[in-house]
Amino acid sequence: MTDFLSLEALAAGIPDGAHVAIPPDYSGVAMAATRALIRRGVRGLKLLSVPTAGLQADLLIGAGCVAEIETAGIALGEAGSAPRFIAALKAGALAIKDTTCPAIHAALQAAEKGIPFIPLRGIIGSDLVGRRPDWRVVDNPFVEGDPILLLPAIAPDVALFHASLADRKGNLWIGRRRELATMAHAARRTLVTVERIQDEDLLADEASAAGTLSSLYITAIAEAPQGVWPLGLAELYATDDAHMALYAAAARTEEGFRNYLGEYARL
Amino acid sequence: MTDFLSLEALAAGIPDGAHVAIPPDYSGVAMAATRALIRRGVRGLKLLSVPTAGLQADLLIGAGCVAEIETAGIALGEAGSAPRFIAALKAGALAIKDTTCPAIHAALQAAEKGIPFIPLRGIIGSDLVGRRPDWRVVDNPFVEGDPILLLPAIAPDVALFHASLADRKGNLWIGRRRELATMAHAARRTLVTVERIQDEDLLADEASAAGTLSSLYITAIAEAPQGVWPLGLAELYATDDAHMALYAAAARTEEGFRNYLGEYARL
Amino acid sequence: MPGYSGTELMIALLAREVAGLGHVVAGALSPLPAGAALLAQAMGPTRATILGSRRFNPFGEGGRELFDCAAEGRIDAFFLSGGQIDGEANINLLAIGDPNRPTVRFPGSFGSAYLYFLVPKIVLFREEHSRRSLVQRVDFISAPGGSSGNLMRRGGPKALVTGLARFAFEGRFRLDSIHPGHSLADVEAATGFEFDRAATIAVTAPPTEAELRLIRGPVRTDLAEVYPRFAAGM
Amino acid sequence: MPGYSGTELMIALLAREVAGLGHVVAGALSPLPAGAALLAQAMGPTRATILGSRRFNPFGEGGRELFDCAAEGRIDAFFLSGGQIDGEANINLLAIGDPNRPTVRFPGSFGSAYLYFLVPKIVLFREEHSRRSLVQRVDFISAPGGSSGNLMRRGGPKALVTGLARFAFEGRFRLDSIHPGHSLADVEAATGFEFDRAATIAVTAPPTEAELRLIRGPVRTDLAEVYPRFAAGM
Repeated sequence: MTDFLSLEALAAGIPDGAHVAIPPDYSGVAMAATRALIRRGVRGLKLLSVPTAGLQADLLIGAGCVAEIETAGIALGEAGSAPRFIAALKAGALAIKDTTCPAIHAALQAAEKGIPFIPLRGIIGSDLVGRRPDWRVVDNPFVEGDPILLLPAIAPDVALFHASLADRKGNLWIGRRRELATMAHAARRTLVTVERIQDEDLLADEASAAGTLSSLYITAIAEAPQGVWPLGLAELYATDDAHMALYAAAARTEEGFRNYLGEYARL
Repeated sequence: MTDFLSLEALAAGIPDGAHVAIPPDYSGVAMAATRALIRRGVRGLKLLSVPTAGLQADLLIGAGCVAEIETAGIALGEAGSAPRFIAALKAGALAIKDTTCPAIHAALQAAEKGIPFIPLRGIIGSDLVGRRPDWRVVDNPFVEGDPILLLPAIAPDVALFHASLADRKGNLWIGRRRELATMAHAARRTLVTVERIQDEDLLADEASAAGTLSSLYITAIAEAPQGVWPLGLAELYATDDAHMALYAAAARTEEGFRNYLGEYARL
Repeated sequence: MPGYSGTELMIALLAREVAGLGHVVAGALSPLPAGAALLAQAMGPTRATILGSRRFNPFGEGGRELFDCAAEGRIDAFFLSGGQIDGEANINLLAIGDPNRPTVRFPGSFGSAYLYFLVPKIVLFREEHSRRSLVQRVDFISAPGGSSGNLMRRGGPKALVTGLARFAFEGRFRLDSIHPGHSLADVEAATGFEFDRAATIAVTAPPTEAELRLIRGPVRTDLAEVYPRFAAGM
Repeated sequence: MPGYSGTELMIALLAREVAGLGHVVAGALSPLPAGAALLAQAMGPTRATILGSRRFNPFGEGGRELFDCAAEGRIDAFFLSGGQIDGEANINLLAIGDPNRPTVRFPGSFGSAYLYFLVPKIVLFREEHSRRSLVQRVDFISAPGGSSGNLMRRGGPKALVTGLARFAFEGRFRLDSIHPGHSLADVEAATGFEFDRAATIAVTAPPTEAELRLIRGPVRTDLAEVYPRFAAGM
């Protein structure tokens, strides 16, 4: 059964040290919940970006909430690089597991299928491999002389994201953003914010069912209108480019970032 | 670019000996195209049921079109067992690769990801394993003393199925029947029949896009209203139970089956 | 004559096996399990998923999601039957004789070889309780009742319900209760494998009024979506 | 002054590299490739897929489908850049110095380590043509330009387009053409790696009227969906 919680109660569901999967900036980032996490002072998070990160990770890192991040890339879109991420990395204050997008997708699919590892083509010859002692290069057991990379499954403790719509049973409209389904399948618990909750069952007709993620996978939901701001949400609202530029400028310095947090983490 | 063809031209796109993936009875079986295949006298097909088969396979087998079938199960639903399949098997006239449902799904996912193999839990200890020299039991390279099954990827020559709706660009509405997407991704060519073709682009809005398979994966489409009859199609029409019973009775004997074909393969 | 049919008894007994569990799934070609899952859902907190149903189907990823869902530990119970079931709870859903040229061919192994390992509670069922169906040793193991120690296995057979009796399973079958109207001698005569006897072998409690009301009402109506002939014959 | 901007030149030249191909994809944080893919689509039979776009996005399986699609052989060309690109076409999208505590950190390797192997034609691009960006040897190989014989590799680098010149790649870079207004000496001075020279080094054909009309019209409009600031600045 899916719980319906306040934003603060939802954020309380992510303990210090949790391994948290987060979506890319175009796919429903739970920014309101992220600010709630910062307010409650969460510490030691291990972030997994699926497969890339942006403002959310930069804010959490700057606020001292993150011990480690696994990511294929991180930036603020057109607002440029992720300043608090880069500062923390240069300061040696953040552990990083560098990876490549399809490796994250494949490792989550492995968790989704309950298999301990999954092979993936390419990648061998990239210096990424030497930085990942958890990866293995083996010989394809079916063909002589065919080296291939094996990735261990990744099953995060929590998947955290935002969707436009839920129903009272806890089903979610995710549309084409099926990486959200993969995240939820792979994760032990899935915490979600939504723009709104409707009475009508999203699975009741096949048209909406096609873009619906079942409540079977949803641990808890909090209503958070505009919950992705200042990022944008698909058809509903665009990224607040002016705010992104404001953040990018403020976060260039530790002091500017602190001032930004003081002003905006209350939202 | 997706081609729009007649039913006969579509059927001509499946050469003798082709390895053809077909969906289960509840997921859009291209029955009109199957009758067209029988009319043109296709021979030597290797069928892959995804993951189970029914009337379509029984008809093709009875008509002498099939050399081999890979399947996790075959029956006519409530109409009982698949009589021509069983007769052919008992007569030694059909090669069979017995398998289990998740092995077919996983092997298609492997082809979809371009990986040569994929592990799967369970299954070891089933006598199925001894009947599949193409499967391998190996030790999980990540953990000592953890045997696991590896399945080679399956990339069929053709995926053949029916959908309710296409648009003029060749996009298909498949709704929740995402095994059709997996089949199309894994197969080299995808041939589809549809109830109807609409002018409006199915990818133009996110609501319909969520249940749409892109024309990128669709080789050719033929319009075939009621193209799943006597099976049913999701919301549109139910299985014709009376006809299924008629078939099951007729197909008990070779002669009854020949009479059935003479009457119905013309449709 | 009892006030219920054999079908109603099977549905009620199978539902009791999964009562109170979170997520119970009925597979393909499985009207009795579908009825049981729907009855459990009607009587408790259970979510019933019925393969082939549009209404009782939470899945949005197609056919593979059932199996992935089991692998993720999100399915608590599943039902399996067998053309043959033996005393080690091996089940044969495939064939008798050489599977390449069988004397008897069953529909197929379906997902049994996987789900038997991944779903914590597997309830075996076979309404026909005979030496033909309950055998010493199956001709073909579609899915094994047990596995050696080092093989990853999260679930397996916990019980067997037939038209005559109910057995628990812990490495061996143990006869727990016999359905009203049948005797231990009936069970012994009809069972092809050796089994233990519970210290006290109970008489199976027949379907209650509440169970029968639900079976004959909403369960039957809901079954008709996927199993119209079965529901009509109930 | 030429009648076109550096951005317009890059978009036109990158589009020519993929002209006539079936399916061309532009990745994340890649406005120039997005412009080029859209221009190729406007001028020929090409299908352009733009990561992050809703309109130019055929994918219904989420983020993984781009990579699966490449593995299936359904993507003909992709564009990659690098904070550093070296003479073996290795690219560094990650960092300079120890990646755990870098002196310079780029956004990340994204899908490069995969797509470089799986997409037949990879077009490298870097508008900044300098000894800082085009180096003897990258500090970190996000994705290698070449692979040893037995490694499954279906694609790789075919060309490099910069703000100064166009190189072909076949194990080594070969300077093919220099953009109008620049000299071989300019290219030599700004290139950190050794490269071959074509027998005849051409002057790059500047963007045509038709290309510029499309770039300034529909391409710019379509780019604004994903890259509003970039499009506004064109």
